[in-house]
Amino acid sequence: MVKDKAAEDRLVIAGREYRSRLLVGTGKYRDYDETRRAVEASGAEIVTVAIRRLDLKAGEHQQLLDILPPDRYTLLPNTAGCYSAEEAVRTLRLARELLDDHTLVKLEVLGDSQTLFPNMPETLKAAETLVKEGFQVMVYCSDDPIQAKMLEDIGCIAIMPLASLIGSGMGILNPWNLRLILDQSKVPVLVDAGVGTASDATLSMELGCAGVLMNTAIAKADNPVLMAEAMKWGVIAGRQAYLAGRMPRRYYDAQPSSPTQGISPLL
Amino acid sequence: MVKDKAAEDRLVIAGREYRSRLLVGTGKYRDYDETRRAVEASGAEIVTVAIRRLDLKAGEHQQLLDILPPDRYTLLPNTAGCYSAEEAVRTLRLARELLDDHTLVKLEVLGDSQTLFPNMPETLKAAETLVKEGFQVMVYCSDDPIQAKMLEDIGCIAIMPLASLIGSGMGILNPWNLRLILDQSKVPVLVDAGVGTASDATLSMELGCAGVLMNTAIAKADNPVLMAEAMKWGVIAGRQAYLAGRMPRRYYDAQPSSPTQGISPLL
Amino acid sequence: MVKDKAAEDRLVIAGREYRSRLLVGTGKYRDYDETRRAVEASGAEIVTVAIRRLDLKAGEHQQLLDILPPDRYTLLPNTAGCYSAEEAVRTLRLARELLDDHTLVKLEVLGDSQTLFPNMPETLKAAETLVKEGFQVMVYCSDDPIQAKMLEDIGCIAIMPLASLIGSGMGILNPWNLRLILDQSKVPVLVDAGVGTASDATLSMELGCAGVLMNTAIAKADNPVLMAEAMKWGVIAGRQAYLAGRMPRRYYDAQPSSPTQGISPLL
Amino acid sequence: MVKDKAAEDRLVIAGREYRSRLLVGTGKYRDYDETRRAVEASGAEIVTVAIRRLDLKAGEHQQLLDILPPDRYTLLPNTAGCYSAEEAVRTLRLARELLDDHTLVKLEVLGDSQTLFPNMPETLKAAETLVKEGFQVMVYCSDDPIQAKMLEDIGCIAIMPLASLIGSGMGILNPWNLRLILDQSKVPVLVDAGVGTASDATLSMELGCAGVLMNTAIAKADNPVLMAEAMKWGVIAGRQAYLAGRMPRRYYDAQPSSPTQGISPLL
Amino acid sequence: MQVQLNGEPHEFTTVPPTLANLIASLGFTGKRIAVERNGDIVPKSQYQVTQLNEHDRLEVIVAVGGG
Amino acid sequence: MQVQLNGEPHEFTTVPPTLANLIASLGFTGKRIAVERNGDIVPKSQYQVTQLNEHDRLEVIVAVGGG
Amino acid sequence: MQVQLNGEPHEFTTVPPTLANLIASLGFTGKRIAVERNGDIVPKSQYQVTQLNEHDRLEVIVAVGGG
Amino acid sequence: MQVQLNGEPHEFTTVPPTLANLIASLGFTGKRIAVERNGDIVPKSQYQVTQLNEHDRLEVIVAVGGG
Repeated sequence: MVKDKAAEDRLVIAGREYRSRLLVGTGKYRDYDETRRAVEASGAEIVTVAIRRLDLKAGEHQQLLDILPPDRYTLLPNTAGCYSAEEAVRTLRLARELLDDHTLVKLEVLGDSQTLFPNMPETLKAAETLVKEGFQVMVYCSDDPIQAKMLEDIGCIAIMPLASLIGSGMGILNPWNLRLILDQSKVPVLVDAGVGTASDATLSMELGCAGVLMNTAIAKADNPVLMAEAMKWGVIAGRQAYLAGRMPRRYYDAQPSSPTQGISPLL
Repeated sequence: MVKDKAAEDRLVIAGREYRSRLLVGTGKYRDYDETRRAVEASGAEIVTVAIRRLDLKAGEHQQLLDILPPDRYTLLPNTAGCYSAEEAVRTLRLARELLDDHTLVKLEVLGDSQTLFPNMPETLKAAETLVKEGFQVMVYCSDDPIQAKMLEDIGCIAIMPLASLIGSGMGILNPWNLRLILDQSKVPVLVDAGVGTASDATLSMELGCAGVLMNTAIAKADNPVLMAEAMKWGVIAGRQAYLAGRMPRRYYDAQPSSPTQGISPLL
Repeated sequence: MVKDKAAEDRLVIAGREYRSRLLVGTGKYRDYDETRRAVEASGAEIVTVAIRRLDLKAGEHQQLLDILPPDRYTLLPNTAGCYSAEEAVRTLRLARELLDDHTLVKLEVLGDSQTLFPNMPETLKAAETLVKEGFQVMVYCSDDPIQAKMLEDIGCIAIMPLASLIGSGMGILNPWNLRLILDQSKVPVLVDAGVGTASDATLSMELGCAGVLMNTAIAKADNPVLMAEAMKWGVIAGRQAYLAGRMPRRYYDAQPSSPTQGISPLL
Repeated sequence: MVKDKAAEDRLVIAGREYRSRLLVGTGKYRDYDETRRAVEASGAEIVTVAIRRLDLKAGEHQQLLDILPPDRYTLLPNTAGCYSAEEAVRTLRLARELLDDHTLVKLEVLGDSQTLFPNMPETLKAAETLVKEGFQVMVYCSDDPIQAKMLEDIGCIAIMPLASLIGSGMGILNPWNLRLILDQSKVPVLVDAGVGTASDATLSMELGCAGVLMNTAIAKADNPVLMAEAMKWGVIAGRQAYLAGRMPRRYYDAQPSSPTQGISPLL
Repeated sequence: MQVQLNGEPHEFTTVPPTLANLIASLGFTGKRIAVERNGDIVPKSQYQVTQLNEHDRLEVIVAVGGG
Repeated sequence: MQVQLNGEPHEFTTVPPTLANLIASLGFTGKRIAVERNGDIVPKSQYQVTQLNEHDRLEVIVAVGGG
Repeated sequence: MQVQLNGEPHEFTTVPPTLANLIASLGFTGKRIAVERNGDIVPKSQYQVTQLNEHDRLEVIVAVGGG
Repeated sequence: MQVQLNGEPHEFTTVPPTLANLIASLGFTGKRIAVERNGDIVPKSQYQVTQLNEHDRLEVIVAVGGG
């Protein structure tokens, strides 16, 4: 039965299977308790974390990793805040040490602090180094299909183009470029950045994306925990719709949903 | 806790509470078994049926109503195929008799067979008669806010503007007019007609609609049962996102999801 | 030669030929001098005017009609501000007397003062009366194709659906409904209301509209006279593009503009 | 007077002033006569040409340059068909020799033959070399603002992002990225590629572009000469609208164009 | 006796010629239908006592799949 | 004599009290206006012969800028 | 002994002056951190045996919330 | 003498075997072309003095319609 195929549908990243196709970040929450509840509500199994200097003045805090049990979540350390290949590579080497030889990482090299648009030349350079050093690189990138292909050829294991600027909540600004990347890629393509609400996630999945990564859309909703759950269902809805194969668009002559035969004429 | 509010969220139609905000039609399926499975998968509690002459030549068939147990589904007889107030009123009087004094109905009076766009003057006329006769009228209409208000003033219990033409799958062509209707209405506003895929349903709910009614998008998907489930989640996702309150759109200056403090400079 | 056909292209309204397909309103300008200069710059030949009580307290003013020589402009009195068929009919009877048995009029009956969306039932009623009384009615209406057809059947000589709300500058919110109206109409269809900038006008004409009527987009631009000229060219551009027949959209495989033969390989 | 500012408005490229902001290609026409007539009708002053091997088998043809008098048109040799920096640099060195030390060029390095999307790393490399060799480089590029800035920093004299794929006629797929590039650039930004009809050109100019370069939209219209003229007006309309400063969009409460005072109540 | 049934001529011989008997002959007793006779709805409770006449126009209506 | 002019009381003393004289007193002779008297339009040709009465309701209408 | 810790001067008196002791003094023994010393990552297994020197530049790194 | 001209073998007998003479034989004297010989551009001013050799690879380049 066809529906079973959907039931067995899995996202495969670095050889591991995930039921959830929603990946979430852990930034911008009020506190770690809200973070934990939102991450839980989202159903995400892959969770991004940033790598930063220990804040020595802050006293004995709860650590982020304490609320993210490693048996439950796959951690995805990122390079947010890095503006060069060198910084990004260094950050992920530290992450690898920090997380006990963890090699699955999210690479992002930013172009400037106003747009947080990726710096693609530096991203390509960093990807090359990281892949050589044995990292499994999921890469945040522009929606340029040619450079997306270069990243895949370098050996990145997931291509993650922005839908729109990080933190903008503008949704998918150019579905056509995403389409080009989806058509050509042999590794999973995930939308990363720009999702603002559940329908953006649904639409991303309907386009054929393997998953969606988001942070601000959940953390900065009025009710983050509820939005996290909305995103869970939104991603599932989009994935199922993609697998179900949507009806063709046909403007008109419109097709009646009720039979046109058997209409009893006025007597 | 805020999330509980979402858990108690109900659609109220004619004084009765429904958990599901997805209403589905029963037309265009391969057979009644597919109909039944799709309706089940959708989680819908309100289901539209058409009223037609018994086909005498067809032999002893299974009846549609046999697969829609009345304790499980609220039936919503429609007037699909009617092009005048007179036909529509007659059809619903027959439906009332057929369904043992059932008064909850969906009124639709079509303008022409090519577009199935509503005929609003006839719709207004029929609504007036039906309300006087004690029907509880959910009314398919154009997205004209002025006439939507007239229908509400007449006493219709739900306003159901088209998102796009019946059976077109074009999605929401004019969210702005929907917005006007939503802003002014004191009765539930449901999108009726035009949904093509799950994200259309999600988006409708995010706009603030009380529900979505669809048929072709499910029945004419490659896998109707799976699409029905996609629609269930899509509607829930959109409703929760609406209740959760989305983040503000802000093009740029973009907001980093990871902290900008504590970045360790290259040594 | 094909281009000549474009050179002879004329808008025919009530049996009279116009070179310009841009119709402009005269409201919201700083003063009558700006009005005059903007109208001139627009190249419009049909100009709408409103009908109002003489302001007795205002002293001896210049009259609007003094700056609109009747040999140069066809006046189009409107019913702006009317919320019922009765008011609209009365207004146009007064206009007919005022303008010496002038019968070409613009009918608009508004639904409410917040949206200025047309009240279609009252519009239909007024149109019926006016046509019977010998008026040549250009009618502002919603983008509902069924009621547009009713207005045409009543005898209106031009159908003028809104692109978006009067004074909103939101452009064409639902080109699909416009398309339906254009496909079915045997009288000129003009976009009335909602244009915000030149590309909106161009787009309207490319859809196949016979003309565009606007006011706020010109009067409330920072530089109304320059915007009037922009609109002139925008309408011409759109009309010519429509007549020229645009290239087909084809996402990809993209078509090189330069020959793919004769490329000299690197030696 | 403000309008005069528009009258003196000029596009400045490589120190030379142009009245027309429409740049056209010369490919894909039926013959050189059609090319000549279309270029003339467009009003373009800058015209792109491709550089190819002489076709020895073709016999004594008319040469393209014979129909493009150099006193009338600024030629812009391009690198269409080049897939590497090396090929592109070689092509433009040949063009420089061919056109008697002409240094104004259009650089494009393509990523693949299916999409003709730019190869940005190779484009950056070629730009670096060409600028060093004294070329004045107008560069076709993706809509990535970071790499656009790199090209500007290298010394390119015009940034020419694609609106959509070459030859696709899809219009501006991502106005937001264009916006970012426009906001940051100190050299002229022109839309290159993707325009399909006049309104696309108008819209590009309204966004603030300094000009538009197109080929297929004209050459593959049903009537190329008429479309060329449409594009001329479309670009002018968009430029004037940009200079005139459009009215603000305001959804509703809508603003009446006719005065709300002085309405004579029904007696 | 001939009646017009759903737009077609229909021969019908059961006696007495009640609407209930006609419905029985169609195999629809107890099924969810509605009946219009000469333009007027006949309530279910009246099927037994409704005598049909030659040339009556009858419409038997059911619910079918529709959206 | 007092009439209601555009919704306001208006004192008017010219004799004879024709509509033409009223219009002249407003300075609108020959200008493009329309006049409604007690709900009925008065054609221009009738201004001279239209005698006004106490409490007549008059509307004097002009064209103004509008869209 | 003074080292540069996360960009700030840091006085440190435990003996022996191993990295493990520094981490202990910060209360981070056994916590998930990474350490860079003079630009090179120090593996966890080496904390005990890594002697710090005056003016060493140390970076102590943790995972924090990020997207 | 045989040269490679735009990727094809090309027999060429004029004497002396200058580039100018080759161009003349093609009918392109004075036309707007550019020439590459064995990968190097030959300036127009050098056509007269450029002697061709057996197996030279020549590219003769023109401007054509392109976008």
